[in-house]
Amino acid sequence: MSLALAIVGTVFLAGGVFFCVVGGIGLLRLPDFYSRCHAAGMTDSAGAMGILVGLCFFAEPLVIVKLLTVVGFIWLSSVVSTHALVKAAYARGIKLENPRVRDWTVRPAKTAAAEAAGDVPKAAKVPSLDLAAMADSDADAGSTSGGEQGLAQSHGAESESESESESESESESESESESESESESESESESDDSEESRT
Amino acid sequence: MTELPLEAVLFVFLLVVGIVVGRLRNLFGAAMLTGIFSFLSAGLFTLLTAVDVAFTEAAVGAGISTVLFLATLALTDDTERESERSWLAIGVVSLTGLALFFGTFDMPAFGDPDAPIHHGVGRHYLMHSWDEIGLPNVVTSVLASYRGYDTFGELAVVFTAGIGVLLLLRSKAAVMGAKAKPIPVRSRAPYVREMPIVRAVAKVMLPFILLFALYVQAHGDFGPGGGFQAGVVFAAAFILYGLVWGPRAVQGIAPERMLEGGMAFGVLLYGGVGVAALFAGGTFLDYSAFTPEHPSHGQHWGIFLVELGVGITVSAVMVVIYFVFTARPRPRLPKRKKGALAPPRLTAVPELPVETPKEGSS
Amino acid sequence: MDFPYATEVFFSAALGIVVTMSLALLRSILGPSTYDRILALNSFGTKTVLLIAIAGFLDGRPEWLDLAIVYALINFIGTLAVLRFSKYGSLAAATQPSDDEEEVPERPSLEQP
Amino acid sequence: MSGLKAHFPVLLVVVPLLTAPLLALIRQKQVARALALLSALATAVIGWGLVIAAREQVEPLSYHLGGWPPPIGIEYVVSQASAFVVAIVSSIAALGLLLGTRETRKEVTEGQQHLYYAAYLLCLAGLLGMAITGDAFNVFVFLEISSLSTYSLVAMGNRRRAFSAAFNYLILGTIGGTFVLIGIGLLYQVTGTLNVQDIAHRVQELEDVAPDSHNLTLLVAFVFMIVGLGLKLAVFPLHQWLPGAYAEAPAAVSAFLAGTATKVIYFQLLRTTVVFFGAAHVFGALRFGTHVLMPLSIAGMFIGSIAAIYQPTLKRMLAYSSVGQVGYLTLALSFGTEAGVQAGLLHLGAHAVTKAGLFCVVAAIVAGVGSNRIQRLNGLGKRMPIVAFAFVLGGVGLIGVPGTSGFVSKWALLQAAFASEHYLVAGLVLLSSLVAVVYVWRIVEVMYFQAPPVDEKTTHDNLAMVPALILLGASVLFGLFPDQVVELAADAAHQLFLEPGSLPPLPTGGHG
Repeated sequence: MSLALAIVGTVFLAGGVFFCVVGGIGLLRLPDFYSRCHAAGMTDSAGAMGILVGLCFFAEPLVIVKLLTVVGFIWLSSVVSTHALVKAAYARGIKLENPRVRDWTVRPAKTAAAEAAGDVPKAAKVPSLDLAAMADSDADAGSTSGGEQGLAQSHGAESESESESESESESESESESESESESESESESESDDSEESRT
Repeated sequence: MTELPLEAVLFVFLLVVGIVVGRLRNLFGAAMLTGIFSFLSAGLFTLLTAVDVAFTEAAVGAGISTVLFLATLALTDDTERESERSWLAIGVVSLTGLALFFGTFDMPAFGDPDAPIHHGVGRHYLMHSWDEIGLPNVVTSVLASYRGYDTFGELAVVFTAGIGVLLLLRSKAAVMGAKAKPIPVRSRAPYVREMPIVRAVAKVMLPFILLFALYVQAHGDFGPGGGFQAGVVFAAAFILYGLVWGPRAVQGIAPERMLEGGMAFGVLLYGGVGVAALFAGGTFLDYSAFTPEHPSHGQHWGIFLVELGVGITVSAVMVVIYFVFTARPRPRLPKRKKGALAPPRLTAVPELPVETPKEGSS
Repeated sequence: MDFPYATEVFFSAALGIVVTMSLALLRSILGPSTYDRILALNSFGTKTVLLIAIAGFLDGRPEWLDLAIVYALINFIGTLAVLRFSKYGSLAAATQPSDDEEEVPERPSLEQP
Repeated sequence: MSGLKAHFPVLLVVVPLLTAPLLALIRQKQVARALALLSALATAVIGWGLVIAAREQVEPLSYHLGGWPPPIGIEYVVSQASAFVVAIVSSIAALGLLLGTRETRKEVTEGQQHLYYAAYLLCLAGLLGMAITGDAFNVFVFLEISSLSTYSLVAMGNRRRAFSAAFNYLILGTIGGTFVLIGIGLLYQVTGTLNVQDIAHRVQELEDVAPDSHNLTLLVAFVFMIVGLGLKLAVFPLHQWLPGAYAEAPAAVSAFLAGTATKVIYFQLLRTTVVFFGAAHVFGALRFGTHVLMPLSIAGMFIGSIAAIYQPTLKRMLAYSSVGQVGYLTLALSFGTEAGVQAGLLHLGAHAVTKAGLFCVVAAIVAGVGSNRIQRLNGLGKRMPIVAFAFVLGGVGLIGVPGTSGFVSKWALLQAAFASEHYLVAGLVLLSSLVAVVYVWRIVEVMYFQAPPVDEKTTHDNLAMVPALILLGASVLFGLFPDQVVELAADAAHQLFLEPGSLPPLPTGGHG
C-alpha cells in the first residue's frame, strides 16, 4: 500500500477540510438562517464525507467499515436534523432576511427589482415576521457586494427546489394543503381534530 | 503530544462557551450552547485519550441532555427573569476559580512521567490488570472489578436519581394508578403524519441504534464503552421513538411499571453478583471466588453481569425521567413581557404549508 | 504507515476542523435567533465526530471511531426534540388529551397570494 | 454465623442498599414498610455488632471489597470511631422509620410510599457507607447517594415550601459535594492514591519534604474539602440550607436527618483534618483550628442559638438550635487535640440522640395539635403531659443540664478547652448554654404556664412517642452512666490520632 493511496487520502482530506472551512465561513457570513442551513449542510455532507473517506485510505479494513458507517449515518442523521431544524424554525416564524426571496408559498422572483415592491406588504400580514428587522437587513443586503446577494439568491432558488422535491415525496401533502385552504384561520387543534375524524 | 495546540484551542473554546452560557438570558439558547460545551469536552477527552469518559460524554451530550433540557424548559419558561446580578455568586465563582488556579502551582507538570498518579495505584492497574483480570480495556477492569464497589455506588446514585424523579415529579394521576388510556391508532395519526421524513429516517436509524447499544454493552471489555454508555444509547433509542411517535407509543412498548422494575432489577443484579461472591467464599464483589481454579474466568463473568446490571438500570432510569418530564401537564405561567423571543405556546405558529409552487401562484 | 507525513496530514486536517469549529462557535455566540445556535450546534456536532475520528488516527488508535458512531447515530435526537418543542412547546405533543384544549398554539392565517 | 460476621462491614451498607430496589420492585406499601423496618433494624444490629467487634481489636478492622488489597481496591475500615458513628446512625434510622409510619401515610401519596421507603433506605446506606469506608473517592460516591435521596425526602414535606427548601438544599449540597470531589481529585493528583491511610502516608511524606513551605496543591485540596464538608455540615456562614430543610421535611425525615446526616459529615471532617492532612500539620502549621474553625464555631454557637429564640415554629427552632450545636461540634475539633476530638465524638452522640428524640416529640405534637407553631402549644403540659415532659427532657439535654447526655459532652468540651488553655472559649461555651436556656424556657413557659385552649381536641399518637422515649431515655441513661461511652470515645479519638506513620504502610506493589 503505499504512497499513492496515502496521497489520494490526503487529497480527500484536503477536499473535506476545504468544504468544512468554506461551509463554516458560509455559516458565519450568510445573511439569514435558511441560507446558513445550506452552508452547514454542506459541511455535514461534503466535508464529513471528504474527511472520513480520506481517512479510509490510511486505515485497516475493519476501520474502513466503521468509517463508512459513520459517513452513512452522518448523511442520514444530519440531513434529517437540518430538515427538522428548518421546519422548527419556520414553525416559530424565523424569517427570511432577503425580501427578494419570498416565502414558500410564493413563486420566486424573476427579477429582484420587479418583486421587491410587491413583497413587503404581503409579508407584513404574517404576524410573526418582524418588519423593521427585515427592512434593516434589506438595507444591509443592498449595500454589500454583489457576490453575497448572488449567494442569497441562489439559496432562494435552492429552497424553492427543496420545497418542490419535498412536496413530491410527501404523500400526505395533499390532505394537508386541503385543510390549509379550507380552514385558514382555524386553530391547529381544531384542524387536527377534523382531520382525525375524517380519517 | 502533537495534539497539545489543539487541546489548548479547545480549552479556549470551552471557556468562551462557558462565559456565553452564563450571560445568555434565553434558556433555550443556553441549552443549545450547553450542547456545544458537551461536544467540546468530548473532543477534549478524546484528545487527552480518556476515551471512555469521552464516550460517556458523547452518549449523554448528544442524545439525552438536550432532550431533558427541553423537557424542563417545556415545563417552565424559556427566558430567565430579569434579576439583579448577584455579586456574591460572582465573587464565590471567582474565588473558586482563583483557588483552583493556585492549586495548579504545585501540581506535577502535565504529562510528567514522575507524577505520583503514574506511580500509585494507576501503575499497578496498567501493569497487572492483564494478569489479574485479563481484559484489554483497563478502564473496564478498574471500574468493574478493582473499584467495582464504587461503580455499584454510582449505580445506586443513578437509581436514587430515578427514585427521586418519580417521587417528586410524577403527576398525581399517574401515581394513583390511573391507567394511561391506550391511544387509538386514529388519534396517533397527526403525530406521525406530519413528519414523514423524520419518521422514515427514524425507522431506519432505530434498529441500528439498538444494535449499537448492544455492541457497546458487549464491547466495553475490549474498547471504549460499557454498561453506562450502552444504557444511555439504548435509552436514546426509546426517546427517539417517543419524539417521533409520541411518549404514549413508547409506553406501549415499555410501560412505566416495567421500567420501574428494570431500574430496580439492574441494581439488584449488580448487588446480587456481589452477594453471590459472598456465598462463593470471597468478599463482596470478589468475582474470582466464582471460579477459584481460574480467577480470571470468574472476573470475566462477574464483569459481564455487573455491566449488564449497569446498562439495565441506566437505560430504565433515563427513559423513566423522560416519561415523567413529558407526562407532566404544563403549569400555567404568568404572562410575559413583550420583547424577547416569545415562548412557543404563546406565539402564533404558522404550520408549515406544504404546497406546490403551482398552487401558490394560482 | 509508509506515508512519512501522515501525522502532519492528520494534524493539519484536525486544525482545519478546529478552524471550522471556531466559525461555528462564533455563529452560535452571535445568534441571533436560537435556531442559528442550534444550527451551529449541529454543525459543531459533525465537526466533533470528525475531530474524534482524526484524533484516533493521530494517536494510532482508530478503534475510537465507536465514539464517532455514537454521535452520528444519536446526534439528531436533540434536533428532533427541538422540532417538537418549537411546534408544540412541549415534548409530549398534541396527542395527549390534556394538551389539546389550550396548549396547542393557534395557527395564524397565512396570506395566500 | 461467624462466617457471616466477617462480612458485617459490607453487609451494614449492602443490606439497606439492596433492600431499596427490592422495595421498588415490590410496590406493595404494607410489605414495603415492613421490609424497610426489618432492613433498618438488621442494619442497626449489624452496627452495634461492629462496635463490639471494634472494641475487641486494637487495630481497625479492614474489609477488602472485591477481594483486592487496599490501595488497589476499596477498603472498609471499622475503627472505634467509625463503628461508633455507624451504630448511632443506624439505630436512629430504625427508630425514625418506626416513627414515620403514621406520618408517612399522610404526607406521601398513596402509590409512592414504597419509593419513599426506598429513598429512606438509600439515604441510610449512603450515610453508613460514607462513615465506614476507607477510600476517599468512595466517600464521595456515598455522599452522593445520601444527598440525592435526602433532597427528595425533604421535598416530600406536605407544604409547598418543602420544594423550595429541598431546592435550596440541592443547590448548596451539590456545590458542597462538588467541592469535596475537587478536593479529592487534587489529593489524588499529588498522592496517586485514594486509600485514606495511603493518602495520609503520602501527604505526610510531602509535608516532611518541605516542612516550611506549603504545598499549594495540597493546601487548595484541603480548602476545597473543608469548604465542601462545611457546606454539608452547615458550619456557621454556610448553614443557610439547614433550617428550611429540617423544618419542611416530613417529621420522620427531620428526625432522621437531624440525628444522622450532619453527624456523618462531621466524622468526615474529623478524618479530613486529623487523618488525611495530619493533625500536626492542620492544627500546627496551618493554624486551621484556632484561626478559622474556632471563630466560626463560636459565631455559629451564638447566632444559631439566638436565632432559635425568635423562630415561630418548633421545627425551625430546633433546626436553628442544630446550627448552634454544630458550632459545639466544630469547636471541639478546633482545639486539635485528642481530648477535643473525644469531646466532639461525645457531643456527636449526645446531640444526635437528643435532637432526633426532640424531632420525634415534635412529630407527636404535630399529630396531636395539628401544628408545630409555638403559639398553639399553650397548656400542652396539661393536654399532653407525657409529650410535654419528653420535650422538656430533650430541651434540658440541649442545654446540657447534669444528668443528661448534653452535660457529659459539654463537660468533656470544657475539659478539652481547659486542657488547651482556651479559658475564654470555655466561658463562651457556658454563655451560649445560657442562650439555649432562653429558647427552651420559652417553650416551657408556653406549655406549662399558659392556659390550654378551651375547645380544642388533641389526638394522641402513642406510636410516635415510642421512638421519642427510647431516644430521650438513651440520652438520660448516657447522662447518668457515661463511663462506657466516654471510654469508647476516648479510644476512638486515640485511634484517629495515631500517627499514620505508626500504622504499617500499605503494600502497594506499584510504588517506585
